[in-house]
This record gives sequence, C-alpha cells and structure tokens, in this order.
Amino acid sequence: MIIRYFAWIRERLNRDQQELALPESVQTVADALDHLRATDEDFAAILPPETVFRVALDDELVELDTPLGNAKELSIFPPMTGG
Amino acid sequence: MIIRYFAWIRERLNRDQQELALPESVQTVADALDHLRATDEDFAAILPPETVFRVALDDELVELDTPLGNAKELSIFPPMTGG
Amino acid sequence: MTVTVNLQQEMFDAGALVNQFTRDLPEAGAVATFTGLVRSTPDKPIRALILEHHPTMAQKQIERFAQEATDRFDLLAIEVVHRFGEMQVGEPIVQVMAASHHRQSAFDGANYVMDWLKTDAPFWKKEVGPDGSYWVDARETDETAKEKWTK
Amino acid sequence: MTVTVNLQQEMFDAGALVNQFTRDLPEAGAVATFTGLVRSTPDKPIRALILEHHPTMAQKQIERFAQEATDRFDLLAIEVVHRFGEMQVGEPIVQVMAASHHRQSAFDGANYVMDWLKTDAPFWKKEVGPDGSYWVDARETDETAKEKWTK
Repeated sequence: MIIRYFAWIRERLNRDQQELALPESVQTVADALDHLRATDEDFAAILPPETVFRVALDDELVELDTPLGNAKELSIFPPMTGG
Repeated sequence: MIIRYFAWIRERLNRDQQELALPESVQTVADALDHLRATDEDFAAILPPETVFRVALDDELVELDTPLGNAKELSIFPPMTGG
Repeated sequence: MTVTVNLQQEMFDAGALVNQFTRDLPEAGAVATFTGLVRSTPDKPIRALILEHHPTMAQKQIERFAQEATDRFDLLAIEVVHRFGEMQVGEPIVQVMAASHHRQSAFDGANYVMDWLKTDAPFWKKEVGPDGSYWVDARETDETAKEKWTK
Repeated sequence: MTVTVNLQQEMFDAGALVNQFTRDLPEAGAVATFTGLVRSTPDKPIRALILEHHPTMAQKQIERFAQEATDRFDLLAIEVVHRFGEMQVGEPIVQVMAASHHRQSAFDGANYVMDWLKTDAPFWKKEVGPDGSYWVDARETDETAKEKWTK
C-alpha cells in the first residue's frame, strides 16, 4: 500500500509518500495507523492518536474504522484549509 | 406640482409628465389622485382606485396617505420589475 | 469602504468590471459578483428587452441599498452597474459586486442588493417577443425573497 | 448542464473567466461568481500564499460538490477554477461561477460549492509572512457554514 502525506504532516515526517507491506492482521485504517506507530518512531512521535488529522482511501475521505479493502493508497493529512 | 408617469401608465396616458396646480384642499397623495380622477377622464379611466400602482414624492416611495408637503414631483408607476 | 452606482444605457463588459473592481482591494479576500442577463428561453422566446427607469429615484434608491448592504455585512466595497434602454438577448442588464474579508458577507452583500433591486428600484421591463412587446408583471417571489432579510 | 473543474498552478484572469463562462449560455438569466483572493491585512500581513493540494482527490471532490450543486439548485452550468502552488497578495486563488434561470439558485449554487470547498476539498494553506511561513489552522466557522445546507 502507498501511504501519502500532506501539508505539515508531510513536512514534519520529511517524506511525501512511502510504500508499505502491511501484515494480514491490518484490516482497518486504524490498524494501519497503529502498525505505522509500532514500526516507525517518527510516525509515532508526529502522529500520536490524539492528533487531529484526516485520512482518505483512494481519494475518498474515510473514518478510522473503515476497512482498507482493496485500496491502493492511504492519504494522511491535516483538516483542509482550502478555498 | 409635476406629475410624472412611467411604463404602461405613461404609455396608456400617452404623456410622461404634466404640470398641475393643485387646489388648497389637496393635502395628501390620495387627494392628488382623486383630484386627477375628477378633472381628467383619461386618468380616471386608466388609474381607477383599484389599480395596482405605486407613488413617489421627490424620489421617495410613499403611501397614499402621505402629505404632499413641499414636494415638487409626484411620480406614478407600476410595481417595479427591475434587476 | 466605497459605494459606487452607475446607471448607463451603454453595454458593459462584465468581466472587465470584475477585474477593475478587484484591482484596488488588497485587503479583500472575497469578491461576490452577480450578473443579470437578458435571457430567452424556448417556452418564452424574446428578441430584446427594453428597460425604462426613473433616473433620479433609481440612483438614490440603489445607493441606499448599497450603503445598507455595506453597513450590514461589513463590506470593503460595493459597486452596482445597471443599464436602461434597449438590450439584446445575452447582454448583461445589471451587475452587483461586493468585496469583503470573508466570503459569506460578500455573498450576502451582493444578494441583499439584488433582492431589493428587483422589487424596490424603479425599473420596468418591457419584453420584445415574436408577438409584439409587453410589460413584465411584478413577481410575487421577488417580494418574498426580500422578506428573508427582515427575519 | 455542464460541470467544469480546473485545478491549475498558473494565474487566471477572473474577469476573462466570467465572460467566457457567460458567452455560451443564452438561456441563463443569472450568473453568480465568487472569487477568493490572497489577502494581506495590517494586523496579519502576508507576502505570499502557498497552497498544497491532493491532485486526484481534489479533482474528484470538487467535481462532486459542483455536480451536487447543479442538481440541488437546478443550475444551467457551473465552473470551478482552483489554483495550487505559490500565489502573491491580490492574486485570485479560486473562482466559482454558477449560471441559472434565476438569481437565487445561482447565488446558492456558488455559495454551496464554496462552503464545501473550504472544509472538504484537500487543499492546505501556508502563509508566508514577515516572520516566516506557517500552516493555516482549519477554522471552526467553516464547519458551521457547511451546516446551513443540511438544515
């Protein structure tokens, strides 16, 4: 799965995307975030569970309990400030 | 006093304005209209009391019972359809 | 805070007005524009529109609505251009532009002026159709549109 | 009924877009336009704005809001142009244009898209000020603005 980062999250992680092989046990968005926190110190420090951020699977905003399904991309970003 | 007419009222009366010396007894807009009806057959036929129209004194929309005061112009016209 | 009202017979360039209006407002984050155009629809085709107006009264009334909108919605600037005389299908009739720090007040300012303009500005429309020309009746919905601002 | 969404880095000419949009709509009596601009105010001066976006997601989301606005307000056409990258003070960021037979639906269409855009389109603002650059926080009022459409 491709994980993409935007705005201050991208800047603080110092990367805009990464490819990640997720174990079978990772079923939902929340599982994927927990997996990232467990395996990546920077991610754990910058995106602890209490951080306000949003996630999208293949261009659709989703909730933390949404199953990853066959999604190819997980995007992680702050609340939008466009317009 | 100058009486000005607009839109279909102007067309049907076949004049866009007229000068009128009003007797002392004419105090309000309604008095002026009654005076016009009494002295002008065309006006009486085209603007009977039940007609829907509006009036302005010196560029301000007014009601029928508004006193003429020192106004120089009385404008008579249909409801507006601008914009 | 600038209020500009122009009544004119000549055609105007809607886009050029928007750019002109916006150019000198470095603090404005939001500009809302409404453009009213002469329209012809299949069920009610027209060839042209003739707009009669009461010049002095129209100028005063529109300046008043524009000033009210400025005060009420804290606008940085507002401009109204309204044509009179004969216009062809597709040509602009009226344009209202409102500038503000924030988008909602810009929208509300332009919308407010348009609602009052429709019912209270002394303009009268005569449509030139295939079967002759006729004066347009005042519409009930325009009166009710105005009421939303007095709630 | 046309929905057009353009995401672009280049500057655009707000007025030229209005004229282009309006040109081919003989049935449209009403065009409402919203232009969002880079602003700098004395109490919060900025030199420039950098707008980051999620390209594929932004395109899809905005097309969806625009289509929803079209259906909901019976629009004849809607066009959204949104820039990304670096912009200078006074430059346009976004423009929404909605055409309809009637003025209120044109206003509502443009307003609806802007409200959703602010909160749900994947764009992030970074302001370049005198003391460095910083990411803009999401505003509570933008979330509440959206709620008026679900009443």
